[in-house]
Amino acid sequence: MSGSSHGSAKNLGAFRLKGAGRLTPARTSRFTFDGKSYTAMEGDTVASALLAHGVHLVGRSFKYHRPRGILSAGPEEPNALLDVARDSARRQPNVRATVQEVFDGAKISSQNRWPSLAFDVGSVNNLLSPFFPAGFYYKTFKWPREAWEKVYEPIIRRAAGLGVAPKEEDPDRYANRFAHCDVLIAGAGLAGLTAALSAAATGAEVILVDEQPQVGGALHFETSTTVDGKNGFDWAQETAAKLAAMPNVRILTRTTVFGYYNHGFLGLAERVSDHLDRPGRETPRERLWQVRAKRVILATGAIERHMVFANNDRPGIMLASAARTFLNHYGVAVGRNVGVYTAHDSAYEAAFDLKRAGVSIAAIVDCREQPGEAVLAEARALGITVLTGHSVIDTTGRLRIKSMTVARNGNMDIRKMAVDALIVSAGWTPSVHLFSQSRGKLRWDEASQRFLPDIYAQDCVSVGACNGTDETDLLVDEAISAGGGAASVNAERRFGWSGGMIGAAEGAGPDTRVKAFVDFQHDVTAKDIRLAVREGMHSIEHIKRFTTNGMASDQGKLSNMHGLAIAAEMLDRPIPQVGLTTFRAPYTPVTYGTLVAHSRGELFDPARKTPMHDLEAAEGAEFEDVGNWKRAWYFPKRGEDMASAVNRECRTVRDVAGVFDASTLGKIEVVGPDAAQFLNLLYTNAWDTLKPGRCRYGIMTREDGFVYDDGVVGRLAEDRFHVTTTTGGAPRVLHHMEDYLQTEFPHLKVWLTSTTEQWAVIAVQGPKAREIIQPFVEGLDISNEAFPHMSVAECAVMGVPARLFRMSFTGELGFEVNVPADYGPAVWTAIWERAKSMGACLYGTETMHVLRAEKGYIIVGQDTDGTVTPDDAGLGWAVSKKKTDFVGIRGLKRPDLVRDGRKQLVGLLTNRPSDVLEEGAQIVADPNQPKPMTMLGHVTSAYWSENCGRSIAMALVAGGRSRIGQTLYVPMKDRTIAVEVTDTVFFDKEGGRIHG
Amino acid sequence: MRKYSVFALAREALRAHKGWDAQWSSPEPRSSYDVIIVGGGGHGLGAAYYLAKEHGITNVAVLEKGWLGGGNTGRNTTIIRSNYLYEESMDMYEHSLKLWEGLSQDLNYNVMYSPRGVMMLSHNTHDMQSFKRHINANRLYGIDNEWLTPEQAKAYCPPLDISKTARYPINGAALQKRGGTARHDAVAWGYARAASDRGVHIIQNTEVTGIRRGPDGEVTGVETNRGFIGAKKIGVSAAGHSSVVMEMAGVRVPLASNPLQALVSEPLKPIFPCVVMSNTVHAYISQSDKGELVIGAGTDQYNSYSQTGGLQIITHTLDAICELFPMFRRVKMMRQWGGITDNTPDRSAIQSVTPVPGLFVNCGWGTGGFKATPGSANLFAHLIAKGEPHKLAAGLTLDRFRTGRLIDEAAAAAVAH
Amino acid sequence: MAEMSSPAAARTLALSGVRGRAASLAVTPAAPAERISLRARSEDVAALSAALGLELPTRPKTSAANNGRTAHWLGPDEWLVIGEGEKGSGLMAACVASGVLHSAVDVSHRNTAILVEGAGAAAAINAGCPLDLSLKAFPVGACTRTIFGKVEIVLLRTGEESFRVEVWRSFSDYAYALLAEGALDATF
Amino acid sequence: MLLIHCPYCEEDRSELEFRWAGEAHIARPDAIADITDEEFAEYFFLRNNEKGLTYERWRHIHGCGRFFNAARDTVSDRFLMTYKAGLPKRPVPGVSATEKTVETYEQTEGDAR
Ligand SMILES: Cc1cc2nc3c(=O)[nH]c(=O)nc-3n(C[C@H](O)[C@H](O)[C@H](O)COP(=O)(O)OP(=O)(O)OC[C@H]3O[C@@H](n4cnc5c(N)ncnc54)[C@H](O)[C@@H]3O)c2cc1C
Ligand SMILES: NC(=O)c1ccc[n+]([C@@H]2O[C@H](COP(=O)([O-])OP(=O)(O)OC[C@H]3O[C@@H](n4cnc5c(N)ncnc54)[C@H](O)[C@@H]3O)[C@@H](O)[C@H]2O)c1
Ligand SMILES: Cc1cc2nc3c(=O)[nH]c(=O)nc-3n(C[C@H](O)[C@H](O)[C@H](O)COP(=O)(O)O)c2cc1C
Ligand SMILES: [Zn+2]
Repeated sequence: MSGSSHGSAKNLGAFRLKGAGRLTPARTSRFTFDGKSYTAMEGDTVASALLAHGVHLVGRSFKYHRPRGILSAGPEEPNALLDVARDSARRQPNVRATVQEVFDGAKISSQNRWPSLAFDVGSVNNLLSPFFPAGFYYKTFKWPREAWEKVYEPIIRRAAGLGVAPKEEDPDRYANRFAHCDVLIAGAGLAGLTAALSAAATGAEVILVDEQPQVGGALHFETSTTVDGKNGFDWAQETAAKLAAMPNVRILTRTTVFGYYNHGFLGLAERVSDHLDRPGRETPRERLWQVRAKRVILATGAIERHMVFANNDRPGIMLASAARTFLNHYGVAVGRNVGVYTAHDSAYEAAFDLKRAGVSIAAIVDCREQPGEAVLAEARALGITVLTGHSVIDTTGRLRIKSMTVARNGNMDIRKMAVDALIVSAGWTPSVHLFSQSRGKLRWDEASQRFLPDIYAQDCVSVGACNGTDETDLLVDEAISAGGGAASVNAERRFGWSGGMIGAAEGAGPDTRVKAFVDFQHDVTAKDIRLAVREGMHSIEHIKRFTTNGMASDQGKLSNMHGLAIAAEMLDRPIPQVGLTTFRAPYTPVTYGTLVAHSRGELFDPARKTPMHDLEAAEGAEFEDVGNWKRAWYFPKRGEDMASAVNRECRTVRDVAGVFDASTLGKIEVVGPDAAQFLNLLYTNAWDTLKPGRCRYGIMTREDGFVYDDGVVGRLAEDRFHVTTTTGGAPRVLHHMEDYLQTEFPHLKVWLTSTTEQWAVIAVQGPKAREIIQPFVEGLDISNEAFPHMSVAECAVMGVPARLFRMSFTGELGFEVNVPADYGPAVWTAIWERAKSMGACLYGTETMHVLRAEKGYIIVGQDTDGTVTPDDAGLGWAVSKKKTDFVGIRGLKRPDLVRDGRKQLVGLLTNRPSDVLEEGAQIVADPNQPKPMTMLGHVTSAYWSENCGRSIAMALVAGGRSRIGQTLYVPMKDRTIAVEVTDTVFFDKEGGRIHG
Repeated sequence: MRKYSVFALAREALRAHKGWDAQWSSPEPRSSYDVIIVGGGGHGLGAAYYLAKEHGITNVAVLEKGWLGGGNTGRNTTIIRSNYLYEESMDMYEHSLKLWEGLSQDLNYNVMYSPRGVMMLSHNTHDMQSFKRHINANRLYGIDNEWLTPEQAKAYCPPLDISKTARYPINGAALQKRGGTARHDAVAWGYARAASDRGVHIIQNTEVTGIRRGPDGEVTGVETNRGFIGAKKIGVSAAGHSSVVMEMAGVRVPLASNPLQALVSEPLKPIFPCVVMSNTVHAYISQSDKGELVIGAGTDQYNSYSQTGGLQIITHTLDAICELFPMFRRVKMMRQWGGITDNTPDRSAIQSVTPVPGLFVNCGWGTGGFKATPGSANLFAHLIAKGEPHKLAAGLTLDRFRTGRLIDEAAAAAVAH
Repeated sequence: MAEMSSPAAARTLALSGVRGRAASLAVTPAAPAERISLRARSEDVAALSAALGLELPTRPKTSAANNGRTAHWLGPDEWLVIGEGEKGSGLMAACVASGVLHSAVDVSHRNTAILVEGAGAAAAINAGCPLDLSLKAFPVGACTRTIFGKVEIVLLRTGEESFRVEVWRSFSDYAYALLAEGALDATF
Repeated sequence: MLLIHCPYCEEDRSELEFRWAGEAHIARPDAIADITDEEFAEYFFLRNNEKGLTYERWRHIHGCGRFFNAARDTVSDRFLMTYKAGLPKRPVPGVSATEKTVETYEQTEGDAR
């Protein structure tokens, strides 16, 4: 921190008490809030720092724009949501002031107000609130029909929302770590630390997690708890140090267990550097931990609830434990004259601490008739007025509480007491979020009015406050036994705790118009919940969704129990019958970036590149994405656009030759004595008749008979096949083959190995193809006679072991040179240099597409779509009529697959040769029919064919082959194109060139 | 039933909203009904409403095992569009979209149908071919769907990253302007209220546990956790549980139940004006009226009836969202959840008579049936009332799995939501 | 398929050009090697072992090494056998010589390897790999096919703080970049 | 994210390494070419989709590559056992195969009892 430079002029805040708290003034930092500059101490949260300077008003509520202050000192905070920025790109909306630690230079602003926090125009909503009860929007804004979209909705949208999303790309880094442990302990309060000591003693691998910067949990504020004779908080730090020194323990602070998923899997979000003044450039901002734990100990503590009464939301009203934390940990007094309103003993202790620190206590108003004896006695001893059987029924103060109105329960006598802060406690709600997420079942404990863990669904145990264990000695015993080992911990607390209430307090009872807030962030009041019930919302899930209670960013940590109790009272049903809403991850909101972690930019999705990629890029290739692969699309020369480059490439391949990178094609080596038999079963063709040294085009269907993949299969030896697949199909085809091999045909002696990446594949196509490759090929006669079309051989190319295929996807004389991938670049370079000198070109996938379309060769996935049979695609010849079995044999015979009028692949020629159809255009017989039109099919491939001197297209057309010669129509947006149906071969119909 | 209007609201404002009555009544079940609908989601409630409204059949009960709308109706990302490919789908979804356009008025309940436009991103040649196939088919069918250049897409949705350096750059988009979102809960409640008003019994917390059949195999009623309830006809509209309920009558339907997850961010001021979906990177996103970014994730790979799923599904989706919208990386996930979708082999729904007389099924809406709610409900009511399908739903029958005449939107590379 | 003695074509390695970070944790491309994917039934393992000169491991997650050859158990009938040296060490030929039924496929160029060495090596790999890499669960010599971020790898522990990551070549840029990020994070 | 015991690797491994592969013990008909349309539809399309105990296949695709069988409760997502491919369907000790609904999700998701 840089603070010392501020020297003695440091103003640490008028409410910072000397001698109180654990922060030291040695290091300070500066931050601004709504443009005004403040000094904070090291360890301050934004909340404690603001309170030190007497700032309570920090935000505006969601719906009514009511002024709001800081309610809590922890992650349950519903009100104090701020915008925190390091710089313009590192800006974060909706940050809880009670969690964010101050860093030097932080620029912090309030949200959801205009023009300013103190004067917010939106607060007229508060006056209009009678018109905006829960669910009001369902009942209105329906007329006129268009007005919802044009008028009402935009207004509602502008009013809603809290923070403003960042506008720039986030420059920060995030990290991920998978981890395993024997025991994961969530929460490092007294219970979690004790359990950790015990578990660590067994030698187990332990991960102890706490979302606060320091361990200790409630010991942050509990001054009256001593452990092993020490102040509880000090004991906690010493214990943590002891644990950290053990090799089998990992302590993660500032780390939230946000989700407890199946099978011992937990998601943790660690805030690594948001608290640092100047994090290193490479330090991640947050780290995701994905932990698989054999056992989980939940020690997540309990969360204090507020009291539900009229105007209980003014700035200056806060939870008693929060006031205690601000005082005992941060050394900040939340006011000078503080009122206390409680239904639980613990708030008394807050009053004692404040009083001892010199803060005056206006009164402790306790709605119970009989508080705990011990706290009463202490209050008396300290001279604090206690009003039992009384309630606070209202408050005043516009931007900060000024007074509380106190009444004897059931009595109209009221008195107004001036206060500048009011601390409240309705008791404690065990934090059973993670337990519930793990699918454990809760039970309702009538005596203590709380839900507690009952039946566990995973190997997990709850200890401490989250398990409803109030007595310190019981808690320690429970934690030690949960840890499974031994530990010696002696904890004592001066005051026993009792009490608590849920639901609306006195004065906010049924039949009132007052705003007694249940859910602060969403402005849900007790009367909203009652209204929901009156409107027939009898399920707690309906009440939640109708009122939005518990749906704000704090997910009802404070409000759910109150809402439930108010509903139960209205419904006149016991609480467990009304039930709880479902706890869902995350426990507190988690940054997307953290969940994404490394998976951004180049790590978002692997970009697969062929061995020749860089060489192609150097030749000016444009690339296209095909699945994960980057494929060379076309090779424009200077000044060429795509069309002219493709036209040139198309011409050159047919006139001279072209060189093409076919490495991405999937390759599977099928080896074993039963290889041919296996392929017989997996492809529609017959393979036993294929001789070694020859190849054949094969079609694969699944059981349903639709074309699944295709490719050329070469037989290298009796027991060895080199199978190729489509680029995108490679992984699924291998998986599909393995499935049949392992589960249906396990008796076959054959094995499958992916060799896609073993081979760099250089296709050389065109009349000069042989001449080009001839000098590089060793030990093989590649003359037409010795090595005819559809041959394969193992040989050497430039001294490298190679597999040479004579095959063609262009209709030209063609070879595919397969060399081990590392040699691809060298062989490519040599072949290309020679090809270039002979007038050949490099070509990409676009030219490949045009050339194959000129020949009527299909592309699976473009000319077929998963509803096309081999026959539909004009490939009926490839379906063996002799075989008695292959995958797809039965599916192909189903009624709809053999009916007349199926869509069949045909060629289309536009009447005007220069018209190129749009791929995906629809075809009709009568272009003048009214909509909805009857469509016959669609254009699957369409190109300008430089070699044909006109456009060509393929299409799937109902009854297509019987329509050859007919004129059909392609109605486009602006005009209709007449087309003639043809067969699918447009170039070299006799097919002579391929044998050249 | 009290009419909802701004005047009624104003009147109630003056008396603390004491005058609103229950939106639907919750009667004790009768001993028997003309029609029992199993499943109180949007489809089931809507079917009951249209049975009463359009077919005059009011002796109807909707049996819901939990709370109305607690199934997928209450947990979906609310994307509405009709730009599907096959005629069977276009018929259904366009019928539905037309009903959406007047639904708030028809039900006297603001379902907040918001035609903010649904934009599907195209990332490669294959996407482009597929989207243009849709666009052309839609146009000739009378359904709006248009092609946008990347610049036009960016103008429609400013947060979009259209840079060429993106891992999967955008080469265009298909936009259906009439597509959009609606308030999911309001759909269930609005139908329930309107149906209840016409005499339909809405019965919650009542789980159908068996289907009883007469001597000729015809249905006679249902067993429930509250006893037997007689019925002349039964319409099953139980989404993720359809196969479980159909099994009670011995009818097997080709369905797989899978968890599908979604998540919302913390509420933000308006930043995202439309719905964006991308099939290539697997993501879809919109912003609700309340301000959360509503993001749909993928399905878990296995069959399950637990409405939870793996964290990896969520992270995978967010990878894609942050790649498309890098500025959202600092936004926070507020809640994640799952629903159980019932998926057919061809990813199209089933609305059909069954081999059991009197038993009708509406299922298989999978990951995309919210948008179909009014249309499907409307045509399912027709099927139940008339005993045979309406012509707009005639293709959705069960026998297609025998004949092979599938409606394979997935195979045609459409986006499923 | 052993390679010929002096091919006219030069090799271009995947990951050529990348260099490990100069830190306590090094992530470096490994030297080329000969690799085969070997498949065989259990009754033929002994003969193949003899031919290869090492004991093909038959327990899951184990490897065996001898004479510069390492056999990785990948599945009940599957091994990845790696022979050191760019020119190959005759793995294919050795298998043929066994005379028993098997499938050996040369994958020398399909895979490439990245070495991760130094303090925090396991943590770096755990940036993307869900395995338990504690020495107890994954001792020296342990190997398995697994997942690393969005790609598949074969992972071998070569020492207490060193691993060999085998990955298909077109995924190696991704694997390398993620390892580098993991290595960076492992130092925090 | 599930934790799945691979019977070949003899170890629990993360779901990330596995691919689900549909219902188990559906044998491809021997004379598949001769079955009826109904039988084909049954074989190819109809699945039990059990709520409760289900038998399913998984493949340890990023591990040993093997397909194997598992018995899992589709409500709790708990695995009851896994066993190698080719072995016959086995009853799960203590769980009746006819008992469809083991527990409903409403009961498993944190609701009060
Ligand atoms: C995360 C997610 C996102 C989605 N996103 C979209 C989207 O963006 N757009 C879109 O169009 N669709 C989407 N969907 C799909 C859509 O939600 C569903 O297709 C649609 O809501 C189904 O409606 P329904 O009324 O048929 O089913 P549901 O609303 O599920 O209703 C079925 C009802 O049946 C009840 N039931 C079941 N068994 C019984 C029984 N035995 N007795 C009594 N009652 C029973 C259930 O409790 C349930 O309430 C999404 C789904 C999910 C899960
Ligand atoms: N019985 C009660 O109702 C009650 C109420 C309040 C405090 N107390 C006191 O609380 C103490 C009980 O100790 P305890 O250890 O059970 O509770 P605790 O409140 O002291 O500790 C819980 C710890 O868990 C952490 N935590 C909670 N959820 C988390 C999550 N999802 N991820 C990471 N960390 C998380 C919190 O930051 C906190 O440090 C005793 O000192 C007792 O006097 C009891
Ligand atoms: C479109 C939509 C928007 C939602 N917005 C919120 C929200 O703002 N806050 C919230 O807590 N939950 C929100 N949810 C999630 C619900 O709280 C709940 O998780 C979901 O309906 C599933 O129910 P369950 O979690 O009770 O099983 C939203 C759900 C949907 C479908
Ligand atoms: Zn395995």
